[in-house]
Amino acid sequence: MAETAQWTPRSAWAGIAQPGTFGAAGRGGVTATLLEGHGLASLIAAPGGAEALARRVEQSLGLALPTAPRIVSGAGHDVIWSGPDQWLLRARSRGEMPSLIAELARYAAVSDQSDARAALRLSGPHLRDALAKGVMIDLHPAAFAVGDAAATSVAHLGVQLWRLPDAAEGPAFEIMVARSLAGSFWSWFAASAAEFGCRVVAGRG
Amino acid sequence: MRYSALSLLTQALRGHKGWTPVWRDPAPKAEYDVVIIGGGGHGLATAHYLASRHGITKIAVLEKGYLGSGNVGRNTTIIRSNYLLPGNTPFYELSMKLWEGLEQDLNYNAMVSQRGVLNLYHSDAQRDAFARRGNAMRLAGVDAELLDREQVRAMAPFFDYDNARFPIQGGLLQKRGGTARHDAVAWGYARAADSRGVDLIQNCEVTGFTMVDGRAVGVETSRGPIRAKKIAMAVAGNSSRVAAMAGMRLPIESHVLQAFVSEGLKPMIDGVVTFGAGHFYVSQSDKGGLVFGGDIDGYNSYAQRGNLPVIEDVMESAMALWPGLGRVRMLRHWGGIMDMSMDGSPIIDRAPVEGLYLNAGWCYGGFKATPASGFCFAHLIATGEPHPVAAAYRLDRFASGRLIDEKGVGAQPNLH
Amino acid sequence: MSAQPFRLASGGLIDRSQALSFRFDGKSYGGHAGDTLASALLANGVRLVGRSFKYHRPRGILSAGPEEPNALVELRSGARREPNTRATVAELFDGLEAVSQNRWPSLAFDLLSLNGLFSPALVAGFYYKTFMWPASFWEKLYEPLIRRAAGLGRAAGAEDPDHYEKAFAFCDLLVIGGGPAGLAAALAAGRTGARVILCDEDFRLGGRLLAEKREIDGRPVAEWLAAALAELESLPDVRLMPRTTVFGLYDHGTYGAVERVSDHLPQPQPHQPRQRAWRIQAKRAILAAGALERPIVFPGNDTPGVMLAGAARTYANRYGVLPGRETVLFTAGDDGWATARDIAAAGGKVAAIVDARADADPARKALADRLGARLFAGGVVERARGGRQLDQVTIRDASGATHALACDLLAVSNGWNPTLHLTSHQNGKPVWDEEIHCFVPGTLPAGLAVAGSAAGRFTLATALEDGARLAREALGDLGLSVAAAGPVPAADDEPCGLKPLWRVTGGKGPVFPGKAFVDFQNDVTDADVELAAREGFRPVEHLKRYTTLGMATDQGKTSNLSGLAIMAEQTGRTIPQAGTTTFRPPYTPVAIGALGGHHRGKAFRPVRLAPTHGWSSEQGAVFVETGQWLRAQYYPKPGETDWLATVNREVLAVRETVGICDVSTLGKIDIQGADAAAFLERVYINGWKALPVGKARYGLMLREDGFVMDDGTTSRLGEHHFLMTTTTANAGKVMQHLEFCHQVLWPDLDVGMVSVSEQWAQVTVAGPKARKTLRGVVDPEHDLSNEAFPYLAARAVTVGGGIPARLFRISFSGELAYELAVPAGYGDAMMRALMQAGAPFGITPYGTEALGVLRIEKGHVAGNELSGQTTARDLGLGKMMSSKKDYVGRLMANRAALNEPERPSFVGFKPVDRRERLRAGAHFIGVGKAATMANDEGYMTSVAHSPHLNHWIGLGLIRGGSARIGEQVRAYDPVRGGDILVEICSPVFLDPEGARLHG
Amino acid sequence: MRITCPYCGARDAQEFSYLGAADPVRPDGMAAAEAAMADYVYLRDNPAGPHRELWYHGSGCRSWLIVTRDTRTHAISAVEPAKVRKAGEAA
Repeated sequence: MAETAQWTPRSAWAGIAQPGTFGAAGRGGVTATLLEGHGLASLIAAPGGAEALARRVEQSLGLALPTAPRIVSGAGHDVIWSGPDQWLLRARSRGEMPSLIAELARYAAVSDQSDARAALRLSGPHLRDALAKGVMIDLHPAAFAVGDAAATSVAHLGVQLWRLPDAAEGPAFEIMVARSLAGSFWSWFAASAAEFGCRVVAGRG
Repeated sequence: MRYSALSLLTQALRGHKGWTPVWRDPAPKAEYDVVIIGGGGHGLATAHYLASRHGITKIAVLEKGYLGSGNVGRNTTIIRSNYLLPGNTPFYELSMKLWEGLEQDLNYNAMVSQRGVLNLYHSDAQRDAFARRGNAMRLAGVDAELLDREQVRAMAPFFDYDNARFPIQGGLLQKRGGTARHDAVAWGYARAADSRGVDLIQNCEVTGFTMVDGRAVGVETSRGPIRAKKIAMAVAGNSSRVAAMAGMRLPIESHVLQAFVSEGLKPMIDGVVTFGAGHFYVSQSDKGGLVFGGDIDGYNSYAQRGNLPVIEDVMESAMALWPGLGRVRMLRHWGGIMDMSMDGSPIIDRAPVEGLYLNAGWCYGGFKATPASGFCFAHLIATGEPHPVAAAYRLDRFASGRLIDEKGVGAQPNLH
Repeated sequence: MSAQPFRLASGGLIDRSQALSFRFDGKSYGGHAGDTLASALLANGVRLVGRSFKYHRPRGILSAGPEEPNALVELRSGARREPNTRATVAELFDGLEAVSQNRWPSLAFDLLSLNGLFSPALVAGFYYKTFMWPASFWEKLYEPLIRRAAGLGRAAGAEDPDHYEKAFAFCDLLVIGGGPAGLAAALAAGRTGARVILCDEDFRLGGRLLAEKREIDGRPVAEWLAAALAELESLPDVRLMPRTTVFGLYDHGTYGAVERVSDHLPQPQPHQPRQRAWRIQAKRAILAAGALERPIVFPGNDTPGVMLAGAARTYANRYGVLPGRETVLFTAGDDGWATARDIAAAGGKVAAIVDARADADPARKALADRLGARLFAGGVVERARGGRQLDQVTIRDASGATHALACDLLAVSNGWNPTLHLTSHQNGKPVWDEEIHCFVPGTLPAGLAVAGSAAGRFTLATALEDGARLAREALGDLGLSVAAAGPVPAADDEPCGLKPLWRVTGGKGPVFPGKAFVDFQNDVTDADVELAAREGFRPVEHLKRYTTLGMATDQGKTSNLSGLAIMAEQTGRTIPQAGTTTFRPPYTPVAIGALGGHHRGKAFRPVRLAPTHGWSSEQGAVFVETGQWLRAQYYPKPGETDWLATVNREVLAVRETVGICDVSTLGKIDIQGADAAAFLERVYINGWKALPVGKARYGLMLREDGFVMDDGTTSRLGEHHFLMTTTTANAGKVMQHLEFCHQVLWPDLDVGMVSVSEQWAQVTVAGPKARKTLRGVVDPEHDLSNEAFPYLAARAVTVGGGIPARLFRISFSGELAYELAVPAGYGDAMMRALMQAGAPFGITPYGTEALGVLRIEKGHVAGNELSGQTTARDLGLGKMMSSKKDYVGRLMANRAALNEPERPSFVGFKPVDRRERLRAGAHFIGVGKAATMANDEGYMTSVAHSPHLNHWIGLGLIRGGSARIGEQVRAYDPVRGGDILVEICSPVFLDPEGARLHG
Repeated sequence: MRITCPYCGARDAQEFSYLGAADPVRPDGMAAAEAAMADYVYLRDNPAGPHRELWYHGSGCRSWLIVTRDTRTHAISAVEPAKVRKAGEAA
């Protein structure tokens, strides 16, 4: 008989990134917040079913499904365009994922992806300089507005990223990477951010 | 005139004033026994073997640019016969044997240099695949040795053995593999063919075929029509374009393959080495430049140039294999157009159009094949029968299923 | 450190307050911040800097820029040694060490210069005509000698200790070159608020403005330049990138550039790369790269002390160095005169001005008089002498009389070639401009405009005007306002008359006529070009390839046009008839490390780690690279030193009690939709419509050409919901294939698919005690009995008190086995729970090696058999091919040639002598038959040592296949020295009835 | 090379995988002939000029796209989703 107490989830960043600082001392050019505890699901609308799904999401979560590469955020949820008739739904609390999935499964092919990604919030005055060392798309404010999202590749691995409203310390983005690749992503990120000095903090949604 | 150390010294004393043109510059005649379209390595070799082995000398080689302006002058000069499949191995081994006697046959030093070709392996599965290939080579009478990691380290101590993402476990070595001076191969064949009376006609572009009763009896060219009893195509890179003039579609796509050379360096590496965990191969020329390359860019192209993703992929692989190259500079890069066939192997066959013969689909392996390609194509043209070692290179094998797919990637040319 | 005897007392853009010390060939010298190695050497009176490639001729400093063919050194030492570094662009830093190259034993006394004695025989292409006899001597004797002489500098060999990185940038306008045209462009565009990147290869922006004594907007250029740079720096969307060479133009406005972040420092600062490779995506670009001065071909023109005239005044004006005390100017145009003027202004003596133009312009005569120089109008320099240092030139005047003049600098000017390299990177051919006697850009690549000297508009005024105008046009094209672009900077036009002189002939030498060099570094002389013409190597590409003209590290920047001109003259054609000079990328050589960036060593490619990786590491697993993944290969226990002993133990544990093995790496694809089953029918060869919900089935898919693509089990989780598993290796490929089938082939099917590989940690629990072990992990409300959860059942369960999980009763090992999947975050916990639950049974973790043994014992195909060269029938799976439906690969798989009985097919093998080891890759030869290709019957695909049978077993493909069971053949493995007898047998070595599956 | 994905915008071609000619149509169904299938699988026009070809935006939105690109210059004149085209044809 298994003891429930044993079943502690392991962070996607465990053994890879921990709070602290690295790189050039005293610069604080980049801040990385290790995100934990989100729920995540992929949604694929059936042919002709996107409108019904959008209505349902609007009703349940108060969010308008974006029809272009954007993120639409509410108090507890975000929806992120991820392909034609495809979205990611993120919930601040993963506890509600089973019921959300069950509810939306009538309108779309829904797959739980809560454990499939490692996620970071990134901010800081030199964030764009650090990201430019691998991100192959234009993140200039004029080209990538607050709320814009993209699936792209960085240092030979796939990521999804989107722009948050600027933070006090500078521009801010969130970025998600496949869980199995978190270590390689971090290796690239740490090398890229080191010259600006990086602070790593643990965070929740 | 005959080339030798003596003729060189004699000329040196005369200020080299007595050298004569390496080949004539004839005007096209109205008719030939054989017209060869394409004055690259394969076309020129075909002319040489038709003339020297089959006594057919009423031949014109038609070249739209200058002789050797295609892939024979754009490749990374590697020669080898380390093939797996029975459709390939004897053919490439014949080529290797012809390379070994080339200078004497042509009275031209093409600097055939058998300093070895080493394919590295990085996993047990790759080792077993190389053993399978090495054993197939041995069965076909080709030399092959399977080396372990320490044997490779002894040959190339500067590779990354201790910090590699895909550690080197060993390699498959063909000692008789190596390199040849690519331009000299074209020039040597051209000079030899010319000396037997073959007309080498430059700046002569074929614009169409003259057809009579469904049979090809001549070509239209930028220098006028030329009639021919037999017409042979050796225009790899452009095979589909020329075939289209005769109403044929081929199992071929044209792709760009890039190549690179570094600045000249004192000798560092003797033979040819291929990295097994990425797309990269390297050798060092007699002038000291590292000559290297990687994968094709991967999309149809006739542009003879590539793009940065593949360039960077090659450099990443270079650094992964050989981290001492960081401060070595890439001097030049360029591209050639490959006839990428649907199974990765070539075609030497009669075309479905009567009177037309086809030599195509060499992928990125055409240079090493030059002597045997010319030899077997000449045999086919002269005798009407395929040469036994090239008998598998039939055009109908795609429909019939007798494919020669060394890599096992199927009908996707950019993966071969 | 000695004094700097040629350093001017004042002037120049060096920082005289910063004294730097450096060493060249072991000797210490001094210089200043702002110097290049070349300017510092000249300041110290060092003229002999290198040796040429073939004849080992003494060489000095020809230029002051990237075109330098002669002054190449090995910079730095040890693992940081950089061969073939151009002293003219190497920025001086304190402690810099450089040594000369391609000489032995020393630069001044080079024994290899004896090559020069044989030079009458060592003409272009000599090697093609000799070394042919005897045949075997080429590799053994001749070639080793040639290779010993090969190359210039020595590469470090050792691992480069510095790191590199890549970066990506985007802009409205990329300006290439920070001279007058580039600055005018950047200012005009920057002021409008456009996003501008300005790159310059130099460490200081300004281009020729740094070397010329001119005025812009009525101010000295230095003042104007400082103001312009200050303004550009104040503009937020303008990025100034000095030390950055745009080396290549690629498709659709992508520019490759390399930034030398740290090359001006002894070593990079902490966390800084040595260099950074940029991929710049520009909507528009302006090439304002200036021009390169052309030398003249005449005997002795390679003597150290012969220098391009523009370079000579660069050294004087920018670096405060007098390039010679006694100067002769040899010019074919007006521009050279500026050098005479500036050298004189710097205090140098101008002994003579040889202007090859016959017309005697009185203004020139007056200037010569003012400078105190003898003027030879219509004269030429027919010979330069001096060996290691120029000491005399022979001038032939207009009347044919010769005059020997002592001098230590011969400044040569023959006009300028536009630096149009980037315009030819996309096959653009430059065109000859008869007015200005140079090639100018031809058809331009989309989005690129050319300004100033790079376009052949050589004067300062036109450069400024061009830059500003083209920037406005570019922004206009983009629909951006140019209202704020500001005024165009103004300057006076300078004279730029020119009558080019390609070479000087007719001089009389003492014994041999002196060599006249076209390509300095590769030692190509005018006689070599003549020889090429004589032998018929007349097309420009033949000329280059035959003589090696233009193939050296400078890629013909100073030589291509002279060579072409001589060929034109030899063949009675004009220069454009003789050919064009085109340039392949890169513009200047680029360090391989820079383009490799971060991706070397362990970071060469990303590594994927299973959710159980941390746990496996704790268990002491040995890991193996399988594609992108790092997987546990086996788990040695303390004391186990032989991997085979470990694997045998792991296999036996599975056969006897229970083992667990991570299979999270398998591809997992969620397929949903009303047509999901119909979709699977088309991608798999077997049937899916009838698969009940809650059950799994083995599936095999083909490529459209009929060969096997992949296999795996797919489970029906709901009426319209399937979960497909793929092999680890093919997960990405299969996903792409399914999307192709859906989006391209059958877009009308209602089906959607998404990878869930990352979501689930999955583990195989295999062995007679598998059910009992699982019973301790799966929540008790789930009935795991054989009846309730039979073979091939596939269902959602929960573990750990409600954690959602999936359980599949499938077996790769032939044992009672399950695969349990939990959300990846629980993967670690799952392994610990299973180990605890299985502890009473001696549960054993096993790795990919044991996994392989278990499947080989059962005759299951895997990666080695799915080689892409095998069909379903080859693998004994032909019966799965449905005849009732269409599916990918059906028609091609049915081609007659793929169904001939001679095709090797799948069977098992065991050694006749059971002590023998089998090897995958061995070929099969009939007993008593010769080991030839004709007798090759197939090969061994997979082998394993079966601890159960206590001998090696193998799987393979052999002609005749299962019809030959019981027959013996040779397993021939010459590359490993193997040649043993094996017996053909069933591929199923264990439990052929499958009884163990049911526990 | 840059491909403007109709969904994601302009991206480096490195984000895409190439398959080949877009025009050959798979002979579907049980009635299809072997010879027609062999043509579909193996024969190509391989033109020097405009070429309609299939690219997969694997690092982005996972859409299959039909790109019209000149094989002599690499200039791209059109990019459209493969799925929309097919749906339109069927209608």
